[in-house]
Parts: sequence; C-alpha cells; structure tokens
Amino acid sequence: MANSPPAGKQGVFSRISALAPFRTWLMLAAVVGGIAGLGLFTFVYAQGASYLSNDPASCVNCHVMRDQFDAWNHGSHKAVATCNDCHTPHTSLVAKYAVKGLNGFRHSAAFTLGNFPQAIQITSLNRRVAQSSCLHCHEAITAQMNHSASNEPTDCLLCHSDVGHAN
Amino acid sequence: NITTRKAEGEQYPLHIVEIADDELDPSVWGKNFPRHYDSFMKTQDSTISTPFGGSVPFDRLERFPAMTRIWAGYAFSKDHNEERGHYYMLTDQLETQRIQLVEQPGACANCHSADAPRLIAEMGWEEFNHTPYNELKADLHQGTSCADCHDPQTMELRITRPAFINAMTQRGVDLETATRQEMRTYVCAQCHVEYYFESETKVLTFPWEKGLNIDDIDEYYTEEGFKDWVHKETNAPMIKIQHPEFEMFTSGLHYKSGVACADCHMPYMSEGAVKISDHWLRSPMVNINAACQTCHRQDEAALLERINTIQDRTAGLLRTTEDALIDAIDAIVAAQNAGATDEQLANARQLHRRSSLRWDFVSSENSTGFHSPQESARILADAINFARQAQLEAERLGGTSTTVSTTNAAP
Amino acid sequence: NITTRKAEGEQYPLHIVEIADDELDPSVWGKNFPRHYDSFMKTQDSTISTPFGGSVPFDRLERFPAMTRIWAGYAFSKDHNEERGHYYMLTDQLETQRIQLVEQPGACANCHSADAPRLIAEMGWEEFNHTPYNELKADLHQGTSCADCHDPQTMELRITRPAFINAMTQRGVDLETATRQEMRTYVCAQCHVEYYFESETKVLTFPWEKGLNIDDIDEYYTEEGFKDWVHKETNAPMIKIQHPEFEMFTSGLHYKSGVACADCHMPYMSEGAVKISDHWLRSPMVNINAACQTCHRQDEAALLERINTIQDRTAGLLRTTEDALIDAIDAIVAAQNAGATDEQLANARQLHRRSSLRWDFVSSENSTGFHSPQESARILADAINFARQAQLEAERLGGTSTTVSTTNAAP
Ligand code: HEC
Ligand code: HEC
Ligand code: HEC
Ligand code: HEC
Ligand code: HEC
Ligand code: HEC
Ligand code: HEC
Ligand code: HEC
Ligand code: HEC
Ligand code: HEC
Ligand code: HEC
Ligand code: HEC
Ligand code: HEC
Ligand code: HEC
Ligand SMILES: [Ca+2]
Ligand SMILES: [Ca+2]
Repeated sequence: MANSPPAGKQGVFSRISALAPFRTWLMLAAVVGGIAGLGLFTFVYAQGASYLSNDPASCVNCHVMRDQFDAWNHGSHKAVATCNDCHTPHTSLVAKYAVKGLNGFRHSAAFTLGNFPQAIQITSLNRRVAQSSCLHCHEAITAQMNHSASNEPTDCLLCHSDVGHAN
Repeated sequence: NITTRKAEGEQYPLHIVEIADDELDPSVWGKNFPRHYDSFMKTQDSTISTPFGGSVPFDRLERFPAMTRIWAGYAFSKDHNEERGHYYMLTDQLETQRIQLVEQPGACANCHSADAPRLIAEMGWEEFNHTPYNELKADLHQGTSCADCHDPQTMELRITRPAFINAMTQRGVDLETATRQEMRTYVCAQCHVEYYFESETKVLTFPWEKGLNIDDIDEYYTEEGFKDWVHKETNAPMIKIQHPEFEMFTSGLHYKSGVACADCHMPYMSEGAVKISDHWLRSPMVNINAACQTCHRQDEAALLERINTIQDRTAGLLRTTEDALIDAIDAIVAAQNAGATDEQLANARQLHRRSSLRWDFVSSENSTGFHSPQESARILADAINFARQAQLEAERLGGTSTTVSTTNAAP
Repeated sequence: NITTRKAEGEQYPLHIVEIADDELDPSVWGKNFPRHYDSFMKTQDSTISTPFGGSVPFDRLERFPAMTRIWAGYAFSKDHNEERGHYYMLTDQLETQRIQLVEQPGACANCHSADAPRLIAEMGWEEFNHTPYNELKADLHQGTSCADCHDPQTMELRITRPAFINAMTQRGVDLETATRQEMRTYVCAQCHVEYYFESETKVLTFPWEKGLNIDDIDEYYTEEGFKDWVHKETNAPMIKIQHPEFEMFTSGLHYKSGVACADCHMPYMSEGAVKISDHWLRSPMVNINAACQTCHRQDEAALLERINTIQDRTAGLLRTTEDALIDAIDAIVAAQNAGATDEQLANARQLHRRSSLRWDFVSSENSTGFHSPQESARILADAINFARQAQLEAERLGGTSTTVSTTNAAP
C-alpha cells in the first residue's frame, strides 16, 4: 500500500526468510550461518566474532557501528538493554546464535568488501527481530494494544524507532 | 504468534458482561473497558479552544462572513458551526437549521447515529437513504457508539458503513485484507469524507471513482452532471464539499509515511500498568506530548509552532480566495443585470463553480491545511486563479460591479 | 584492504604543505587533503540530469519560453541557463551574454571568483564593486576555491564575503558567535541569496532589512523605490530575483529543525576509515542514501517520490503563474495601445511587478519548491492573484488583448 511504514531493506536473507515461517528459517539459518560464517577469514579478521559477545563495546570493534553505539550510550535503553537484547531473537538460543552468525558473516563480508551504503539501513529480517524483542520486555504494558485477533501485533517501530539509539 | 496468544488473556482484562451483537450503548461496553469508556465520554468537553479548530462550536458564518455569500441559496448559508466531540454527533444534527429548514433524506443519519447499521439491515440500503429524515428520526437513539468501530466479540476494528465499502470496492480495494494500521485510518474514513446524495435515489455516495484528489473529484462531478444547488446570486450549478479529511490526508506526507488518523487523534496513553488508545478524540494541539512527540523529538513549543505556521499560511490563502470569490460573484451579478445571456455566462459560471468547490475542499477540511500543507496551498492557488478568471469573463460582458478590493495595490 | 583501512585512521590528516594565507589554488590545499580535493574536482561533471535541476546547463529560456516575455528588456531574457557545478563559476560568468551584452559592475565578481576577497582588500569595498567588470576581469584567475569557505590554518569554516556580513550585522546577527551547524549554512548564504546593486554605488546588497520572506523583500524594495529594470512591454518598474536559496530555505521545516545546506549537499561519506564531507556539491537526488537516509528511514524510491511530488506541484503552479503573467502583460499592452495614461496604469503596473517578483522568487530558487514546499505554493498563489488583478485593472482601461487562455473553462 501507499501508506505503509518503512519495512526495512530487503536483503538476500530477508527474501529467503520470507519463504518460510520466521521460526523455521531461524533454525535452518543456524547451520548456514555457523558453518559458513565461522569458517571465513574475513569473519575472524574483521572481528565479526564480536557478534557472538553480548558486550556493546564489541559491536564498536567495527567503527561503522560507532554512531549507533554513541546514540545508545546516551539513550533511554542504555541501562536496560544491550545491542543484542534488541538485535537477536529471544525465542531460543539456537535462533539467537543463528541470527548472530548470519549477521556476523554478512556484515563482516560487507565491511571487508566495503559494499555497504553510507547510511546503513536495517534489513526487514532484523527489523522483525527488533520488533519482537520489544514485546519480550514490554508485553505486559502492551497487552491491551494487541487486542487484535488478526495476529498482527502493533508495529512498535512506527512510533518508537528511536528508542535504542536516536540518530 | 505466541506473544499475541499469551496476551489474549489480558486484552479482555475485565470480562464482566457479554456484549450482544446489537448492543449500542457505550456504557454497557464500558463495563468491560472502564478506562476506554471514561476517555470516550470526555468528548463531551466543548471547551477546547485552538486557533482554527477545537471543540467550542462557534458560529463559522459569523467568523468568516464571506461564507454566507459563497453558499448563497444553500442551507449551509443559514447555519454552520465548528464541529465538536463525537458525543454530540446526533444532537447537533437534530438541532441544526439545515435539518429544520430543509427536507433532508435519511441518508443524513449514516454518519450521525450508531443506529444506522441496524436500520439499514432492517429497511434495506436504498430505502434507508431515501426515507425522509424526519420520519426516520424517531428511530435514532444513539449518536456515537463503540459499535461504530469495534466488533463486540473480538474488539477488532471493523467497517460498519456501506457507503465506504461501496466506494472502496469500486476503487478496487478489498477491505477484508486491510492491515491493522490501515484500519486505524479506515474506521474514520467511513465518515470524515466528502459525500453526496445520488440525485434520484438519495443514496449516500463518495465521489472517488477517478481518484481522491480535488481535480479528480471535480472531474467526476462534472462528468456526472451533478450539482448540489444553484447559486442564488450567480445561478451557477454548485458543489458543496464537506469534511474531506480522509481525501486530503491521503495526499500528505504522514499518510505516505504510514501514519494513521488514530496515531494523532487517539494516541496511546499509559493508564496504570497498561497502554491504551486515548478515546478522547480531539485536537492534537492540546495533546502534543502524546500525539506528536513519540515520533518527533522537538519540544512542544516547536511542534505547536509548526502547526501554527502551516495553519496561518492556509488561513491567509483562504481569506484571499474568499475575496476573489466575492469579486467573481459581484461581477457575474453585474453582467446579469447588464443583460448577459446564459450562454454568454456559461464559462464564468463554470469557473465560479470550480473555484468555489476548491476553496470548500480546503475550508471544510478540518485541519486548516495541516493534513497536507503543500497540497492545500496548491488547491487554493487554483481556486484563486479560477475565481479571477470568472471575474474577467464576467466583466467582459459589461455591467459595473461595485468591487473595489482589486484596485488596491498596496501591500 | 582492511589492513590499510586501519592504518589510515591513524595517519589522518596529512600535513604535507603549509598553506599560505593568500593561497587560492585548490590543488595546493589538496596536497594536505587529497580526498577532499578529489571530490571537490568532481563538480566538473556536467552530466547529472534530474527532472528540474541537475548539472546539465540546459537553456532555461528555451525550456520555459514565457521567461523571455516576463523578463522583456532585461539581459536575463537573452541568456539564462540551468546552473552547474562550482568548478565553472568563473567560466560561466565570463561567457554569459549577460556580461557581454551589458556593461556590468565589478560587484558581479563577489560570488564568482575566489579573488574577490583579495581584490576587496586591495581596492576597498566600494571601489571593487563599482569598477566595471570588464576592467576587473583580468584580475580574476580563480573561480571556486577552498579559501572561499575555509581558514587555511585551522580549516575552520569562515565567512569571506562582506555583503553577507553587512546584511547579517544589519539584522542584528553576530556572525562571530555562529555555531558550527549555523556555519554549515552561512558559508553557502554568502552567495546563494537574492541580491541587488545599490543604484548609485553599485555596492552588492542583500534586501533583508525587513525580513527574509518575499513579502518583506517586496516591501523593502518598494520603500527603497528600487527597480532592476523597466519592463519593455508594460513599462512597469521591475525587480529580478536570483537564487534565493537561503531565504527560501529559512521558511522551511528543515531549517527550523536545525538541518543545514551541507547536510544534504555535502553529506558525510566514508573514505576508508574516516568520514569526510563530500565536496562534490550537487543535486541530492543522485545521492539519496547519504543525503537523506541518515535522517529518513524510508527507502530510496519513497524519498525520491517525495521530492518528485513536491517539485511537480511547484512546477505546475509555476506554469499556471506564467500563463497569468503573460495575460497581464497582454492586457496592459492593449490598454497602452488604447491610450491609457501612466496614471491610469499605475496600479496595473504595480500589480505586474508584485506578481513577477513573487514568481521569480520561486522560479529562480533552485530547488523547485523542495526547500520550502508550502511556502513556495503560497507565494505562487499570491503571484497568480496579483497577475490576474493586473489583468483586470488593465482590461477595465479598454483595448482588446489577444488573450484567449482565460476563456477556456474545461479542466
Ligand atoms: C565486522 C564489523 C562489524 C561488527 C563487529 C558489527 N557490525 Fe553491524 N554492521 C556492519 C556493517 C558493514 C553493516 C552494513 C551492512 C549492510 O548494509 O549490508 C552493519 C549493519 C548492521 C545492522 C543493520 C543491517 C542489518 O543487517 O539489519 C545492524 C542492526 C547491526 N549492524 C548491528 C550490530 C550489532 C548489534 C553488533 C554487535 C553485536 C554489530 N552490528 C557489530 C559491521 C559490523
Ligand atoms: C531487555 C529488555 C528491553 C527490551 C528488549 C526493550 N525494552 Fe523498552 N524498556 C525496558 C525497560 C526496563 C524500560 C524502562 C522502565 C520502564 O519505564 O518500563 C524501557 C523503557 C521503554 C520506553 C519508555 C522510555 C522511552 O524511551 O521513551 C519505551 C517507549 C520503550 N521502552 C520501547 C521499547 C521498544 C519499542 C523496544 C523494541 C525496539 C524496546 N523498548 C525494547 C526494557 C526493554
Ligand atoms: C502509534 C504510536 C505508537 C505505537 C505503534 C506504539 N507506541 Fe508505545 N507509546 C506511544 C505513546 C504516545 C506513548 C506515551 C504514552 C504516555 O506516556 O501516556 C508510548 C509509551 C510507551 C512505553 C512507555 C510507557 C510508560 O509508562 O512510560 C512503552 C514501554 C511502549 N510505549 C512500548 C511500545 C511497544 C512495545 C510497542 C509495540 C507493541 C509500542 N509501544 C507501539 C505510542 C506508540
Ligand atoms: C532498545 C532496542 C535497541 C537497542 C538496545 C539497540 N538497537 Fe539498534 N536498532 C533498534 C531498532 C528498533 C532499529 C531499527 C530502526 C528503524 O529502522 O526504524 C535498529 C537499527 C540498528 C542499525 C541499522 C541502522 C540504523 O541506525 O537504523 C544498526 C547498525 C544498529 N541498530 C546497531 C546497534 C548497536 C551497535 C547497538 C548497541 C550499541 C544497538 N543497535 C542497540 C533497536 C535497538
Ligand atoms: C500527524 C498527525 C495527524 C494525523 C495523522 C491526522 N490528523 Fe487530524 N488533525 C491534526 C492536527 C494537528 C489538526 C488541527 C487541530 C486544530 O486545528 O486544533 C487536526 C484536525 C482534525 C480535525 C478537526 C479537529 C478540531 O479540533 O476541530 C478532524 C476532524 C481531524 N483532524 C480528523 C482526522 C482524520 C479523519 C484523519 C485521518 C484521515 C486525521 N485527522 C489524521 C493532526 C493529525
Ligand atoms: C459521510 C458522512 C456524513 C454525512 C452523510 C452527513 N454528515 Fe454531518 N458531519 C459529518 C462529519 C464527519 C462531521 C464533523 C466534521 C465537520 O463538521 O466538518 C459532521 C458535522 C455535522 C454538523 C456539525 C457542524 C456544522 O456544520 O454545524 C452538523 C450540524 C451536521 N453534520 C449535519 C448533517 C446533516 C444535516 C446531514 C445531511 C444533510 C449530514 N450531516 C450528513 C459526517 C456526515
Ligand atoms: C460514525 C461517523 C464517524 C466516525 C466513524 C468517526 N467520526 Fe469523527 N466525527 C463525526 C461527527 C459527526 C463529528 C462532529 C460531531 C459534532 O460536531 O456534533 C465528528 C467529529 C470529530 C472530531 C472533532 C472533535 C472536536 O473537538 O472538534 C475529531 C477530531 C474526529 N471526529 C476524529 C475522528 C477520528 C480520528 C475517527 C476514527 C478513529 C473518527 N472521527 C471516526 C463522525 C464520525
Ligand atoms: C471512532 C472509532 C472508535 C470508537 C467509537 C471506539 N473506538 Fe475503541 N478503538 C478505536 C481505534 C482506532 C483503536 C485502536 C485499534 C488498533 O490499534 O488496532 C481502538 C482500540 C480499542 C481497544 C483496544 C485497546 C487499545 O486501547 O488500543 C479497546 C478495548 C477499545 N478500543 C474499546 C472501546 C470502547 C469500550 C468504546 C466505546 C466506549 C470504543 N472503543 C469506541 C476506535 C474507536
Ligand atoms: C506515528 C508517527 C508520527 C506521528 C504521531 C506524527 N508524525 Fe509528523 N511526521 C511523521 C513522519 C514519518 C513524517 C515525514 C517526515 C519524515 O520522514 O521525517 C512527518 C512529517 C511531519 C511534518 C512535515 C510534513 C508535512 O506534512 O508538513 C510536520 C509539520 C509534522 N510531521 C508535524 C507533526 C505534528 C504536529 C504531529 C502531532 C499532531 C505529528 N507530526 C505526529 C511521523 C509522525
Ligand atoms: C533537506 C535537504 C536539503 C537542504 C538542507 C538544502 N537543500 Fe538544496 N536541494 C535539495 C534538493 C532535494 C534539491 C533538488 C535537486 C534537483 O532538483 O535535482 C536541491 C536543490 C538545490 C540547488 C540546485 C541543485 C541543482 O541540481 O541544480 C541548489 C543550488 C541548492 N539546493 C542550494 C542549497 C542551499 C544554499 C541550501 C541552504 C541554504 C540548501 N540547498 C539546503 C535538498 C536540500
Ligand atoms: C550574491 C552572489 C552573486 C552575485 C553578486 C552574482 N551571482 Fe551569478 N550566480 C550566483 C549563484 C549562487 C549562482 C548559481 C545559482 C543560479 O544560477 O541560480 C549563479 C549563477 C550564475 C550564472 C549561471 C546560470 C545562468 O543564469 O546562466 C551566470 C551566467 C551568472 N551567475 C552570472 C552573473 C552575473 C553576470 C552577475 C552580475 C550581474 C552575477 N552572476 C552576480 C551568485 C551570484
Ligand atoms: C563564492 C560563491 C559561492 C559559495 C560560497 C557557494 N556557492 Fe554554490 N554556486 C555558486 C555559483 C556561482 C554556482 C553556479 C556555477 C555555474 O553554474 O557555473 C553555484 C552552484 C551550486 C550548486 C549547483 C550544482 C549543479 O550541479 O547544478 C549547488 C548544489 C550549490 N552551489 C550548493 C552550494 C552549497 C551547499 C554551498 C555551501 C556549502 C555553496 N554552494 C556555496 C556560488 C557559490
Ligand atoms: C562551498 C564551500 C566549501 C568549499 C569551497 C570547500 N569546503 Fe571544505 N568544507 C565545507 C563544509 C560546509 C564543511 C563541513 C564543516 C563542518 O562540518 O564544520 C567542510 C569540511 C572540510 C574539512 C573538514 C573535514 C570534513 O570532511 O568535514 C576539510 C579538511 C575540508 N573541508 C577541506 C577542503 C578543501 C581541501 C577544499 C578545496 C579543495 C574545500 N574544503 C573546499 C565547505 C567547503
Ligand atoms: C540532518 C537531517 C535531515 C536530512 C539530511 C534530511 N532531512 Fe528531511 N527532514 C528532517 C527533519 C528533522 C524534518 C522535519 C520533520 C520531522 O521532524 O520528522 C524533515 C522533513 C522532511 C520533509 C517534510 C517537510 C518538508 O519540508 O516538506 C521532507 C519531504 C523531507 N524531509 C525529505 C528529505 C529528503 C528528500 C532529503 C534528502 C535530500 C532530506 N529530507 C534530508 C531531517 C533531515
Ligand atoms: Ca472542532
Ligand atoms: Ca543545476
């Protein structure tokens, strides 16, 4: 529709993931992400392994994450949520490391090749991850908002896209 | 989705009564949703005052005197007030001179009474619309109700008004597949839209076949050969536009960015441990913090100033357009007095109509330009052009108009 | 290449040469800042094509033929092209017919040559402005230079042009206390502004005493009794407006939200491990990701569409205004031919002037409305109104104009 909020960049993985339910592909991706990702020089050298840690400082191993880090550091969620609280799934450990592996691999590769845009855009997959992580912490307060039987939870990011790190 | 499932228990926090499918009384729904009911009832407040909107039902004809002449010969020139909260929607209709001085069809009740869907089911669509309002009115008991927008069992948003369904279907939009965010606009678009009563049947219709912008709507009415009334002074076949909030909104940036009516007019508010939609539908200007600041981080004064700037520019152009329209009317009258024929005057009258309906599209849109600032100004620029062209056409046909307003070149 | 990137982060910036205070040659500055120099030199590219802007220096008179009559009797009606990159700023001035057909003062060089500040220091402010351009031109060697905007020692932004300092001082703004973000707009506002040459002295002056919006500027010129030229057809005392980017921008939302020219026209770009300001000043439409997406999360196509919508509306109104202006000119000419006196025509000519300068304010502003969408439309609405009023005034004085464009009421 003409009036849909930004849905995130359609990356290769997002497009693949659209073919299967969110959870199914997350498991599958664990294998792909783990093997392909960890094996590569770029991943190691470019400190893609930072994705495996929960320390926000490890994200800034890549200077291109500096803006988000700085903003997070001054933001409302610094005391309560680290990067991975929002950028990895909470559904299961497998899913969590699957996403970490995938992102780690893809971003390391992008970083090494330098073929990423000046203003980095979140992928639609990672946008969904972030969205579902809001509910992980804020389910109680939003319980009434999600009255809809249509299985279409409110898009938190339409109004709160700045909570993690205002740009 | 697990999260929504889990939440289901909480979404109907108090399940004190079963709500019958035909329940219209908000206080009954309110037993299950006391917080929603409380905010809903606040639409009784008629004291909110903003520069151009608000809920004080001031006399618009008095404040903008040109309207009396612009609508000459039509009931609007007798009685038209600033609208107020939903609480009054039936009262205000029953009390207006526009119902009392003129014989109106039942179609009027579509948007002013929660009884409309029931009566339509009972009487049939055409019959409902075309029964005189005065006959129908004994059956209108409830103005606004939760039932207008909600399914009583699931509390999901729903569309209850056939005119909107018909118009959208004709435009190829399947309302069944509307997203939740779209529904947050569509429930309002059942009523906050331009409409007309189909000449023969009086069936409530939205003029959207060619599109939602004013040029499309003008073209549609012209092709249909439709007119709302004949102008008392100029004899032009006129169109009256009413509250095209939805149409105007769709040409603006908020709509294009996925924002819905409810986001600004029913923003979330924290009530104890939960966030609920504020059902006190009103001007966001008295609620900037919740209505704007989650998306815009500027301070309240700066956001208010944005609205003021947009509205002041629009209001300035509205007044300029009114001057031009009055000059056009004067010139056509003078030409008529000088003996110009209908054939000679046809062009001037067409231009008068086209100018007037554009002015009305902005003037009757209740945000004074805010819902789509550039488009509002663009439309008024065209309206001014057409009014001045009407005046030119008419002056060429002779007659001395008493107009002086154009002769003053000083700023 | 990750290895090199890491190393680069530490060595930056290079300090290879000392830059003398009077150094104008960008290639010398470029020794210390090779990346800035490389992007700076890309303003040589004259192939960027966008719907209304871009760097292809197409003939604007040919594309918008009404301009020839709107500027009749003024040099602009002989030669006026779409502007291109900074690289050409001196060349294009030297080559324009507007310098060759007309005797121009040295004041022209203020904004087209980096030699201006030096010459002003040597010759004195008034002398520089009022020496004939043709005498001065042998001393103009460098068009754009780093020195226009930067202090050679600290690389801090600085203001180098007296006209801007004078105008801001008069407005009570102390440029010494300007913030860094303000400087990112002010360096551009030295040149991208409406200007005139003071009648006697030819001193370059900005008409900002009463404010930056077009109504203030109109009032200022009227009180000064200033005119740029006399219209060849209507004999009206006219004002030509040129590139009021800064003035228009200050009425828009980006300015009010603290956004600066450099944010969109010189966005940061990563060069290896460092971020630098892209010195390839050009249309942001070919650089949406860096220019817009840092602040707006919509995708590229959606952002382009926003610009297109705004520009299409503005362009539509520009064409409508041109029709109205041509009609006004025709009518005044007809009245003159019919023997109307100067006194009788005074009002019509004033209205012609007021319409034309407003149209020019939008037409010559290089963003086709984008820098301030609603204000651009508002100004054109007024321009249309004044042009039609001029036509009305003139038609009342008799004479038959050949105008037919107003007689067609069809859409
Ligand atoms: C190897 C260097 C590197 C590290 C370490 C890194 N990032 Fe990134 N990140 C990148 C690059 C490069 C991009 C841009 C990728 C693109 O646009 O294709 C990016 C993009 C992103 C995006 C947006 C694109 C998307 O896929 O949705 C998110 C979210 C993100 N990073 C989060 C993180 C988090 C959280 C961490 C720490 C756990 C982190 N990054 C650590 C290099 C890195
Ligand atoms: C790890 C848990 C966690 C996650 C994940 C999380 N939050 Fe929060 N959030 C909190 C806590 C704790 C607070 C502060 C306490 C409070 O007011 O409830 C908070 C506060 C807030 C606030 C109020 C303060 C402000 O910034 O305006 C908003 C709004 C909010 N969160 C939205 C979100 C959204 C949207 C997401 C997903 C993008 C999200 N949160 C993800 C834990 C979390
Ligand atoms: C249409 C806009 C909108 C959307 C969508 C939205 N919110 Fe909010 N949210 C608001 C507003 C407005 C407030 C401020 C309410 C108040 O303080 O009265 C708010 C407040 C909050 C708070 C802080 C409550 C407090 O007491 O401080 C949290 C947490 C929050 N939202 C989480 C979410 C989550 C999670 C989602 C998605 C399920 C979401 N929001 C979706 C508009 C929105
Ligand atoms: C409270 C939740 C939250 C936290 C904590 C958080 N983010 Fe994000 N992040 C988001 C959301 C939501 C988006 C998507 C914003 C959008 O597209 O509207 C996002 C987007 C991004 C992007 C894409 C570019 C952009 O700015 O939109 C990057 C990169 C990123 N995050 C990195 C990080 C890093 C690094 C950290 C830790 C320093 C972090 N995030 C912490 C919620 C969070
Ligand atoms: C981005 C915020 C926003 C959105 C979205 C929005 N509006 Fe408004 N609306 C406003 C503002 C601001 C005003 C001006 C209020 C005033 O003048 O007091 C307004 C005014 C109104 C008014 C008149 C209110 C009064 O006080 O008299 C109505 C009715 C209205 N809007 C209906 C709608 C409808 C229907 C939609 C969706 C089709 C919509 N609005 C979408 C912000 C919004
Ligand atoms: C398509 C829906 C719709 C129909 C049909 C409709 N109205 Fe309304 N009416 C509205 C809306 C929405 C408002 C509030 C916005 C406004 O006043 O512009 C309103 C406001 C009013 C008001 C209060 C403001 C004023 O103008 O004084 C009166 C009275 C009124 N209507 C009478 C009528 C009458 C009489 C008819 C039939 C001839 C009618 N309405 C038909 C939707 C409708
Ligand atoms: C059943 C028809 C109907 C529906 C549905 C409807 N409205 Fe209204 N609305 C009206 C009428 C009628 C009025 C005028 C009432 C009066 O003046 O008596 C009105 C008035 C208003 C006002 C003016 C309040 C004031 O103080 O001036 C706002 C704002 C508004 N509506 C917003 C909305 C929004 C937002 C929605 C959807 C969430 C909506 N309306 C849905 C018919 C409707
Ligand atoms: C003019 C339309 C309208 C009317 C009338 C209306 N509502 Fe709503 N209601 C909405 C909208 C819009 C939402 C937001 C739905 C969404 O986000 O999907 C909403 C949401 C709700 C919710 C879900 C939780 C929340 O707060 O978002 C409940 C419960 C609710 N309304 C109860 C009621 C009750 C009870 C009444 C009558 C007293 C009522 N509503 C009247 C439009 C309306
Ligand atoms: C749900 C999010 C949301 C809400 C609520 C919201 N806005 Fe906006 N607003 C936007 C977006 C998105 C844009 C488009 C510009 C952008 O991408 O930043 C925008 C644009 C604007 C613009 C410029 C465009 C135009 O149409 O003129 C103004 C002015 C504005 N908003 C004011 C307001 C005010 C005042 C309110 C409250 C009455 C408000 N907004 C509520 C999201 C929102
Ligand atoms: C928010 C972004 C933004 C800001 C800030 C901005 N501009 Fe622009 N500018 C644009 C866009 C978009 C265009 C249209 C380009 C086109 O038509 O190709 C434009 C066009 C221009 C052009 C013509 C470019 C061409 O391709 O011919 C000039 C010159 C210009 N701007 C100067 C300025 C100046 C000086 C300022 C500050 C006073 C400024 N701009 C501020 C976005 C911006
Ligand atoms: C106050 C600064 C300033 C002064 C003084 C100035 N210019 Fe310019 N000139 C500019 C800017 C900025 C542009 C680019 C924007 C545009 O073309 O609208 C430009 C563009 C031009 C162009 C290329 C576009 C075109 O119109 O063909 C020519 C030629 C030109 N100027 C000639 C002159 C001449 C001749 C004079 C003196 C009569 C002069 N300039 C005085 C700032 C100035
Ligand atoms: C010394 C005077 C001067 C200064 C300072 C200046 N400009 Fe210009 N600018 C010009 C002139 C002259 C032209 C036209 C060159 C031509 O057409 O030959 C121009 C052209 C442009 C163009 C059009 C490029 C194209 O491809 O069409 C843009 C965009 C622009 N300037 C932006 C800026 C911005 C942004 C700044 C400040 C960061 C700035 N300018 C500072 C004089 C200046
Ligand atoms: C038209 C004005 C203009 C011209 C000419 C210009 N610059 Fe800049 N430059 C800027 C602006 C604006 C900035 C951003 C400054 C800030 O953010 O404080 C900048 C920033 C810089 C910086 C600081 C780092 C950065 O990238 O932000 C350097 C170094 C620089 N310019 C070098 C040069 C060199 C070398 C030249 C000539 C080859 C040059 N500039 C020509 C306007 C200009
Ligand atoms: C430095 C931040 C920044 C940059 C860069 C930027 N914008 Fe904006 N833009 C804003 C802000 C802030 C607003 C005001 C609305 C709001 O508060 O969200 C805005 C408003 C707008 C609006 C609505 C207001 C108006 O003037 O019509 C449009 C359209 C828009 N931006 C498009 C763009 C485009 C296209 C670009 C790139 C050429 C761009 N912006 C670059 C920050 C920015
Ligand atoms: Ca009202
Ligand atoms: Ca150009």
